[in-house]
Amino acid sequence: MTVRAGADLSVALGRLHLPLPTIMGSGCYGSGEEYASFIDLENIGAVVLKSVTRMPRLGNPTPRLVQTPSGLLNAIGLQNPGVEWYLEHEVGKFSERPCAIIGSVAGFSVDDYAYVTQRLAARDEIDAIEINISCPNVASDGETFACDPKLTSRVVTLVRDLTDKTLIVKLSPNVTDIAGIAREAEAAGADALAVINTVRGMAIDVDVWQPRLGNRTGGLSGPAIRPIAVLAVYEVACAVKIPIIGQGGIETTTDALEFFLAGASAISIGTANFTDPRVPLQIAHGLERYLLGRKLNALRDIVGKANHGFSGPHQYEGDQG
Amino acid sequence: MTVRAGADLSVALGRLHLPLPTIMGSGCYGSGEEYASFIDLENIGAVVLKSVTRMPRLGNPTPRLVQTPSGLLNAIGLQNPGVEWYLEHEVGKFSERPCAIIGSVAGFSVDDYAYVTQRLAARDEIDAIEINISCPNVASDGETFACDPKLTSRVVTLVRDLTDKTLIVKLSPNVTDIAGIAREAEAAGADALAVINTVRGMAIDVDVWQPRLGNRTGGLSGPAIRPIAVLAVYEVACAVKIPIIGQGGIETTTDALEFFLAGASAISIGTANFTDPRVPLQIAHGLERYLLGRKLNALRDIVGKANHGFSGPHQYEGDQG
Amino acid sequence: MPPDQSQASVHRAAITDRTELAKGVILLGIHAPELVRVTKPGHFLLAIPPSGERCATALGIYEAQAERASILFFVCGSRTRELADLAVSEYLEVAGPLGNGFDLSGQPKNVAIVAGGVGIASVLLPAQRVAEYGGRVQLYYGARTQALLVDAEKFERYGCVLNLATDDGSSGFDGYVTELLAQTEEVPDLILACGPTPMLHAAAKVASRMRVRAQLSLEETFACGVGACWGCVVPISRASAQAPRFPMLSTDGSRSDSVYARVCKEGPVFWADELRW
Amino acid sequence: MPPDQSQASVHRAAITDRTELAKGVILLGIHAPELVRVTKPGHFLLAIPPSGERCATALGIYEAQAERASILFFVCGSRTRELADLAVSEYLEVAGPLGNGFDLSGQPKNVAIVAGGVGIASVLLPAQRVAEYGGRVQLYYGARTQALLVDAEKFERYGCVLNLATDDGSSGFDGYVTELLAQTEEVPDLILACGPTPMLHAAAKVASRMRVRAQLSLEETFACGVGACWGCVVPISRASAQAPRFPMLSTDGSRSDSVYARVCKEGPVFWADELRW
Ligand SMILES: Cc1cc2nc3c(=O)[nH]c(=O)nc-3n(C[C@H](O)[C@H](O)[C@H](O)COP(=O)(O)OP(=O)(O)OC[C@H]3O[C@@H](n4cnc5c(N)ncnc54)[C@H](O)[C@@H]3O)c2cc1C
Ligand SMILES: Cc1cc2nc3c(=O)[nH]c(=O)nc-3n(C[C@H](O)[C@H](O)[C@H](O)COP(=O)(O)OP(=O)(O)OC[C@H]3O[C@@H](n4cnc5c(N)ncnc54)[C@H](O)[C@@H]3O)c2cc1C
Ligand SMILES: Cc1cc2nc3c(=O)[nH]c(=O)nc-3n(C[C@H](O)[C@H](O)[C@H](O)COP(=O)(O)O)c2cc1C
Ligand SMILES: Cc1cc2nc3c(=O)[nH]c(=O)nc-3n(C[C@H](O)[C@H](O)[C@H](O)COP(=O)(O)O)c2cc1C
Ligand code: FES
Ligand code: FES
Repeated sequence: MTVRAGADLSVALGRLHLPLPTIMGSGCYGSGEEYASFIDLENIGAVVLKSVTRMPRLGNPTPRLVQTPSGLLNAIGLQNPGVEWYLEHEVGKFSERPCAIIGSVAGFSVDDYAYVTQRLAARDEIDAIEINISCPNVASDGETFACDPKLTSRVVTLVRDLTDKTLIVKLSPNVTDIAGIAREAEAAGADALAVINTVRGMAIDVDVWQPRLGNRTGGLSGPAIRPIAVLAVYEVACAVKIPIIGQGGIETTTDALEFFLAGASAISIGTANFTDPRVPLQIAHGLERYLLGRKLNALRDIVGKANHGFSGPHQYEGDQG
Repeated sequence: MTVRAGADLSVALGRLHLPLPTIMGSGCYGSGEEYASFIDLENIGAVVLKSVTRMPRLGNPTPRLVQTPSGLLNAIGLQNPGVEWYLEHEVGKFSERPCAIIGSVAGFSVDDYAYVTQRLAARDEIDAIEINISCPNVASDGETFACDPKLTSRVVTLVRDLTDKTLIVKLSPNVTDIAGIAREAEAAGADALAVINTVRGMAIDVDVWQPRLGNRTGGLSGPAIRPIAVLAVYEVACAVKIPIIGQGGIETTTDALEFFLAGASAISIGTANFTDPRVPLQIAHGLERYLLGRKLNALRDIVGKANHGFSGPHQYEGDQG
Repeated sequence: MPPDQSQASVHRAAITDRTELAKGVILLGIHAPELVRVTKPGHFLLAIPPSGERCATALGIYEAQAERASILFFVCGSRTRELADLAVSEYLEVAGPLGNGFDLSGQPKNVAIVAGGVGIASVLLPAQRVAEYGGRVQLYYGARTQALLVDAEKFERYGCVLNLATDDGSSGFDGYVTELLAQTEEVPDLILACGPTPMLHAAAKVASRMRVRAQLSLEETFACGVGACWGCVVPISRASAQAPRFPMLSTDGSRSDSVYARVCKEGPVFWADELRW
Repeated sequence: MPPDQSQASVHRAAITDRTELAKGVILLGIHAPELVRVTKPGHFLLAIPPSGERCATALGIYEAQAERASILFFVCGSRTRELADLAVSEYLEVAGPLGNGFDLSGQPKNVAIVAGGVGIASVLLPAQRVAEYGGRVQLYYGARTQALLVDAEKFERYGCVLNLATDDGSSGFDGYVTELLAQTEEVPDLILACGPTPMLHAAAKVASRMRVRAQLSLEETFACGVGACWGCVVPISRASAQAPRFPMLSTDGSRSDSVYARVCKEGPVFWADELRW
């Protein structure tokens, strides 16, 4: 565990140790290369790669983006070259990245997840696996994996057996009881939870009487969803003991602190990179200043401190003062 | 049905006919009196009263409000004098209001809903009843009525039998499948659906390490949730034939049009009144201008026009060109 | 705090003058004769955001004379920044006057007015009122630093005796303004205070030690600002004349001694000894 | 459009000059020598919002000479309003240059440049470039009304022949600028166009009728603006040199003729006859 000068911002997610708790959200950061001319990737904790599927995907029809008040609606539709091409042409380059690389797996059947996870996890360049279970399950009426505790459990159990690397399960907020899904994911062997993926939404063009997105519906990200995300982290942190990667609308150090205090051990930054690519660096510095200002040595000392029912993460239990 | 000069903005919600489709959201508009010095209440369609419960309630501890990006988190906690006092001291005054008055009923058991509905609906001053089923059910582990299709069905079936007045059921967005809940409410006899109530959220004070709201969690309203609300209306409109009152972040005519085009027959304005009390009037004028600009005679001609799976409301079926 | 029947309405007011009293402290004069006519000391208004985004902003009515009213505010976020951008002869729309102001009906002779920071914006009108009926005002005015002690001369012009304090000692007393108040030997007949919540708590304590009643103008986050939403409440004694007259029970069915009153409607001014915060 | 290897970075640039060319049309000069050094005609930049709110704004690089670059924009929403509020000697942070610009490697002799409205912001650099290698530019420049035909003299100075059009006939040709292009008898060797999407569609049609190839600089809503998110894509022919080289299959597993390219990365400039929009 690298200790930075000043305060210890490091975090352990299963076997994965990151010197910094700032993780770039899947789909928002390419493979890191796209941002390398704007920020030194050494100064971020990890990049979660764009989600990959078994087969190549053309993605959704255009338009794929709409701005909304303090938010961004997107419907990319998992455009990606498919895992084979990806392994052959892309993954090799990731060894050059000076930060951890987390593969993101998407699928439309339990088999898909297993196949892609196994293939990706086998590569040394990939430090951990995140499974994005917010995809519709083709085999069961298109119901989203992340919306069904049983499906969640089946997928996680299966992929857990396929790799010893850190397994992160990314949860959807579009459910009645996110804590229940979180418990299933933990029981099935997840090492960490990413909370939350985008919130489903829509915008309509009142001139042409059509949804603005080619895909009609999309996922809402950005500051608009931050209160929703903070609550989701708070509730999941009461329900599980594994670490949580908080995300949804984080733009500033204060935003990030809300998530740590709610019970997140790390944070993920997506949309804010589109405002200013230096945000992850600013937040890392800001966290350090905050801790030093309060004479605290380590970020983990504040995890869950605003959470009255905080129950995780177990690797920190010794520190809970 | 009053036809306004210019374009017909009227709407029928069960037996309730409103000359204007602008309904002031429950909890946001008092009983209308508070806004009467800023806007002529003749120019709004209806006021939904603050939700009333069987017993008086002190409401939540303070603070009860937090501003968030493009949103407002509130946790009032149903502060109200209880239905008896309300009937005795308040309801009599409502006959002076030059707009329709819709009573809002909240409860913590099926019995509560029945009792309060019966008492309120018996009064002539109350033109319709909205039931706010986003309250936790005390009898079943605090689960929210609006999150359980069976509970929804039981409550609606029971109150339906108690009044001939228009019965509106207000749905919560905090569910996996809002369309499923909507279908239950329709089947149980609701005349209209209010879509959506606030989205659950939280904000944390990073200085004092506490949730900002006295109640810890609150409900998010305002423009931040508009994309979520538009999609909810779109999906509910595909699932039911009864009219929908769209709400969540409506501030301008364009916002309102998104909801009508998604399938709402009327709209509700809450938080935007806090920005400018003249918003409901501006929207009514704006809708009229929009229709005239497109040579349309009636607002109902655009209901659901951006919705590819639109299935309601049945009273408009004849007009669907 | 006598329950005023609101004569509030929306006013479209041209900006008559704009002064940056200190960095980030703006005084905006507006042409609003109708507003002036019905404004009482301690009233506030809601500034409707020019761009139509976000909630209206509650601001004390600083001055109100003839055709001109004014507001005085600190730029601390997007709403006040937007107001600071307004130029002379542009329009600002305001809803008001709102709330129940200070109660000076007893015409107390010696009044101590305590203002912290931007709290100064709500206490010029009561100071003026006291001068009008021949009373005397000791103004206790504190700010973080000298530059933020704005417009004090105006209070002198109305005959107030100034007692200044700064947190950093750059002007006047070095410390909190309530400490300065506590040191006075002239015990006033009444204390009026407006400022940040911790200052109001301190002022209430000093007043109670002095055995002088105090009226505090509270600040709370508002949603509606007109009494419609019950979002801005503060606990007060059930016995207070400002306590809502309807039943309020705790969730356990008990009848607590304190009930909630709305800062925007029953307040913003409350008797310190009736607050249960 | 030759695949540039991006030399982009974040530049903190002082504002050197600010001109309101017409109501709501702002020209901002910035001191950014490093940016200028690597800028090519058709490149754009991302203006990082000074207040830190909302996405960065994509803007064409209008001028780029020695130490000074400039941007030219229409105030149409909160982001451009914020940029318009910047004053000389304040700082603007920009990330760039980004994208692949116009391809003038063949040094075409007669170039028609078509600009609609704010599209003018992306075509001064290519006009300059053509003049540099000794080519001739016919500028077809259209706007809603005369006042919005901004800075045309600057193009004249670089030897462009002006052909103006306004939608309301207040200046030049009465109608769309693409209609004016269609009427020309001098058939150019190459057409470059930038403007609103309907104008680009029309320009592409005219070009194809003329049997002249056209390069269009597209506008799309961006999220990242740097090729990371695949949000800004446009369908283009699989055969295009700008088509991404990796497999793309439709959901039904079929291999369509068109694939998606990123406007911010492979574009914003595309060959009209390769677009499948
Ligand atoms: C009855 C009443 C009367 C008021 N009268 C006045 C008045 O006359 N003049 C005036 O300037 N304000 C007054 N206020 C306060 C004013 O309404 C708020 O400061 C205003 O909401 C700020 O809006 P904003 O959008 O600019 O800042 P926000 O975005 O709401 O706040 C920006 C940030 O500044 C912080 N902040 C807020 N207020 C302060 C403060 N005072 N000092 C330091 N940090 C702060 C907030 O916590 C937040 O983080 C009054 C409030 C009430 C309830
Ligand atoms: C590669 C590229 C280069 C660009 N170069 C320039 C440039 O050099 N100069 C420039 O001004 N813009 C340019 N744009 C467009 C610019 O990025 C957008 O106009 C900008 O996002 C507006 O931001 P905003 O927040 O001010 O408005 P938004 O809030 O994004 O939009 C406000 C409203 O205006 C509407 N709107 C947006 N654009 C226009 C328009 N052009 N005309 C009329 N209504 C509109 C929108 O539909 C929206 O309703 C470019 C875009 C791209 C992709
Ligand atoms: C354009 C865009 C594309 C995204 N693509 C993916 C994806 O492929 N897989 C995934 O798990 N999440 C994806 N996300 C979700 C983000 O990783 C993140 O969880 C979400 O945006 C919330 O965080 P933010 O508000 O910081 O962006 C995407 C988000 C955006 C904005
Ligand atoms: C302060 C406040 C109090 C509310 N109280 C109630 C309530 O008592 N009952 C209810 O059904 N909805 C209540 N709501 C929800 C609103 O009626 C409305 O459904 C929601 O705010 C979304 O619309 P908006 O974004 O236009 O405000 C309340 C909302 C706010 C902001
Ligand atoms: S802010 Fe709504 S009651 Fe005071
Ligand atoms: S905007 Fe992200 S790839 Fe172009």
